Amino acid sequence: MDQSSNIHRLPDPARAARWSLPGLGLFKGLVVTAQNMIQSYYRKERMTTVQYPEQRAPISPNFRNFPFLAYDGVDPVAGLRCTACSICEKECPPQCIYIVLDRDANGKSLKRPRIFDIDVSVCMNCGICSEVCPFDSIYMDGEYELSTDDRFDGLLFGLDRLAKSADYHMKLRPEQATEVAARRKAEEDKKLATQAAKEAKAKAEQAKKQQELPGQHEKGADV
Amino acid sequence: MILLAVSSGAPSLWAPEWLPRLPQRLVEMICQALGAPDWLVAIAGFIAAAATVVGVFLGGFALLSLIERKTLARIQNRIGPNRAGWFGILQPVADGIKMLTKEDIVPAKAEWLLHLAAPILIVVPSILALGVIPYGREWVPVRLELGLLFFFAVGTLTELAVFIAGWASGSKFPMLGAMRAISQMVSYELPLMISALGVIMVTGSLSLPAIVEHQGGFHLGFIPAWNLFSPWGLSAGIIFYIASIAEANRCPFDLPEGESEIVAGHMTEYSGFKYALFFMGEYLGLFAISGLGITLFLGGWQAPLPGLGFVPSWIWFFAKLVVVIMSYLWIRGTFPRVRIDQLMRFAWLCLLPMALLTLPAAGLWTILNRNDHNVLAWLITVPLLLIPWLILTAIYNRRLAPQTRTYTFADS
Amino acid sequence: MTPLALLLTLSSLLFTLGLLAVLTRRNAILILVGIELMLNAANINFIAFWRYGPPDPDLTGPLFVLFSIAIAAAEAAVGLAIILMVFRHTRSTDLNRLDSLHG
Amino acid sequence: MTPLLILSPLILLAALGAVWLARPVHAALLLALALALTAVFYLTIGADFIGLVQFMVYVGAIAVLIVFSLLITRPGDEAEELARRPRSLVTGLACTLPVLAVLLYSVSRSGTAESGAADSPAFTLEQLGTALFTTHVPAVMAVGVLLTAVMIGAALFARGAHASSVSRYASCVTEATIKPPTLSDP
Repeated sequence: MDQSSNIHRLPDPARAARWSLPGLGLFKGLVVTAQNMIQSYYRKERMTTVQYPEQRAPISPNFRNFPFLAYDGVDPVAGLRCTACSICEKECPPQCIYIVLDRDANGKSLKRPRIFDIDVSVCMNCGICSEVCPFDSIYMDGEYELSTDDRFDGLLFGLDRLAKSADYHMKLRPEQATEVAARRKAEEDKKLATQAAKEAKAKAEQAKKQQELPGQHEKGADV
Repeated sequence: MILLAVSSGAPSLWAPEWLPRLPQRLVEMICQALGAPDWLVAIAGFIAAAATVVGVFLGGFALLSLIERKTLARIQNRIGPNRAGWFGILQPVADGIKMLTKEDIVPAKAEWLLHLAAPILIVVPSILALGVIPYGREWVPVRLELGLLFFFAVGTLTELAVFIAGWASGSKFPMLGAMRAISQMVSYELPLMISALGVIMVTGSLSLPAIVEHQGGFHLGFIPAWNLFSPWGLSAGIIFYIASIAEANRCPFDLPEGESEIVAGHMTEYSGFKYALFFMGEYLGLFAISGLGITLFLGGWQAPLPGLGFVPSWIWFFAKLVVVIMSYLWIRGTFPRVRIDQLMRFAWLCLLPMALLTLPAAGLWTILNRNDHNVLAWLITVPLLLIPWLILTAIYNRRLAPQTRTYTFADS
Repeated sequence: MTPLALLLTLSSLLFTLGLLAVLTRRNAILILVGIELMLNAANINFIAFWRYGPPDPDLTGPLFVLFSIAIAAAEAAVGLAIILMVFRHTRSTDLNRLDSLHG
Repeated sequence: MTPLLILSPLILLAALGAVWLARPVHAALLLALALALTAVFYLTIGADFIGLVQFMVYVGAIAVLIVFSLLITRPGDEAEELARRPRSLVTGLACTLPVLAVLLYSVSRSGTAESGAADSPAFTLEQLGTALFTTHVPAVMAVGVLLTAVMIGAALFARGAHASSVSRYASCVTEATIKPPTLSDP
């Protein structure tokens, strides 16, 4: 019995139609369209279309197209947040991401990608890469004018096209970017604080050790 | 009601009235100056007259294809085509170039001869029908004594052409579209013709110029004596209008080519120039049927108010044509497509009886008016038409009203 | 050959063709086609005699053609309705299959 | 005479096609062509009204009806039709050729009796109407009754079929109706 109260009921059309003036509904419809037509000439807010190449509708913050890589600061190489951890590469359902870790001459990881390619002809805009990224690096872009006449290289985005500054992210999706920036700042502060605390502790210990065993300075600091 | 025969000005011989016939005169004069024999002069003049009509309506077709898109766009709060030329005025040209440069595809299972014949058979009757309509006092391309019969006779050819188009394509959607189109056209042709019969009864002639001339003058000095402004004429005019929308395959009766259901109906397998011919035939048919409606019920080229006789008569005709065509566009922008059973039921159970009723009404009207019982004519014909109409609508409201919705689970 | 003779020959040939269609076709609708041809041949005769025959001030020829056309329309409508009913029963318009009495 | 000489071979060819062609739709379309050409012929000799009525009724109504019922019914097997054609043609010609002979013989006797009315005036619509509603009123009424009866008859045919198909559909539906599952308490 209670369930029926959940249904939103319209006025009974059968009863409404039975004794109405014949043709009244048609007339009402005609009036509506006539209003549309006449008001479209002087009420600008009615028009939903824009003259596209000259005007552009602002894109919604929720609009999501192909991914981009965020970097801090001004240098897209040094500031890149990506650490080439390859989580997004593994999670990507259509496997459109290709990452090669950058290593120095000794083969030691530099924690940044040497190659980061996204084949946007394969990408399906699912946003999983953005969700799984632990380094706040990959986000969905808002750019949509991507048509090209080169369907191979023109659709394979490398680091040069993918890397976009954090400011761009802030402009594109302020809410998300602010939150991310705040979190990163907090983490940074925390890290700094921990480091400072650690350093202070280490210094204190060192001082203590120096008091006890002056000869073992090198060893204690190394731990 | 006293019919005050206010003459709408003596037949003026000044230039604008003759303007549409100027090409014909010019060609005839040139031919005579060149010393051509009389029969050749006549034929050349006739070709010039035909070319005038065809040219005017092809221009109208191009313009209408643009205006229709702009109007529908405005009704839907869009802007519409505005890129090609000033306010998109060159859009029809762009469309035409696009159509002409497209590949002409004939499906493998099609019968190429019939497939080719169908678009031609669609266009020819429309142009033939345009030839008998009186556009102005002096501008009647072909004066036929049996003009109305000729109009309907060539109009029936469209059905066969639609069938040929659907069958010769050798494909399912065209076939379905053709079956829908034929059943719709056959059903709506009946009320269309019967509602025109009343006009013939009152006028006493099948000649379209005679029908227009019979509607000259004004009631009470200012109400034009058009057939529409009489009880039977209003009834027949409304029926004619609805049936003509269906005959022209326009929304809300555009089932034969309902895009969301059967692609493009009988035109599905056509491309390029042949498709453009279908499109053209449809619009020319629209012009023809609205022109006939204007001739029969809206006084043809007669001026709407006394004292306006100085305006060339064909301008009145085309002004009325613009109004009628715009009303078609308005209706297209407003109403959703009807279902096939609603369409058929409406034609046979509502339009046809009402159209048949206009015949006795028109007969009584003629007889009573001839004997100067004008008030009696109104008193008899208005209830004769109004009461059955009210009964019909009451029945319809009961039978076609949407059912009260019941919920299987929620209501139990 | 006078126009009248030509027209009568034409209508004879048309009538024969219609008869041939009625006799050789098996599809009931095509038999109806043959019947229409025969009716048309008869109409041509009426018009021919009205036009080229002795004077006919009463317009009997055209009037008869008018009635004939009306009757042809009625006949076609009823004939096709019956054919459709038969088709609904037997799923075929082949008249050779209509030899059983139980529907 | 000239239009007659041009039109009569065309009419005959179209009629021959209507009789000869194996594909039913082609035959029906050629029938429409033959009837339309006959209408054109009527127009050329001054029987305008008859020509237009012929065009409207035959091409606009009867041909469309025939074509439409060809669409609804299943077309027969063309190969079978062609295979049995020689046999049926022999029988058909054996029956029709005597008829043709008799007809042509009577034409050859009567065709000479022409009254030389080379340009008999075309009738006006008024004459036709007057004749129709004075001397031929009984015939008009009979045709009216006939057409009404035909209309009602065709409607009854259609209605009967509709009712039966609806009842068949309804029986299908009732057989297949799924009872709503009862809502069980959790």
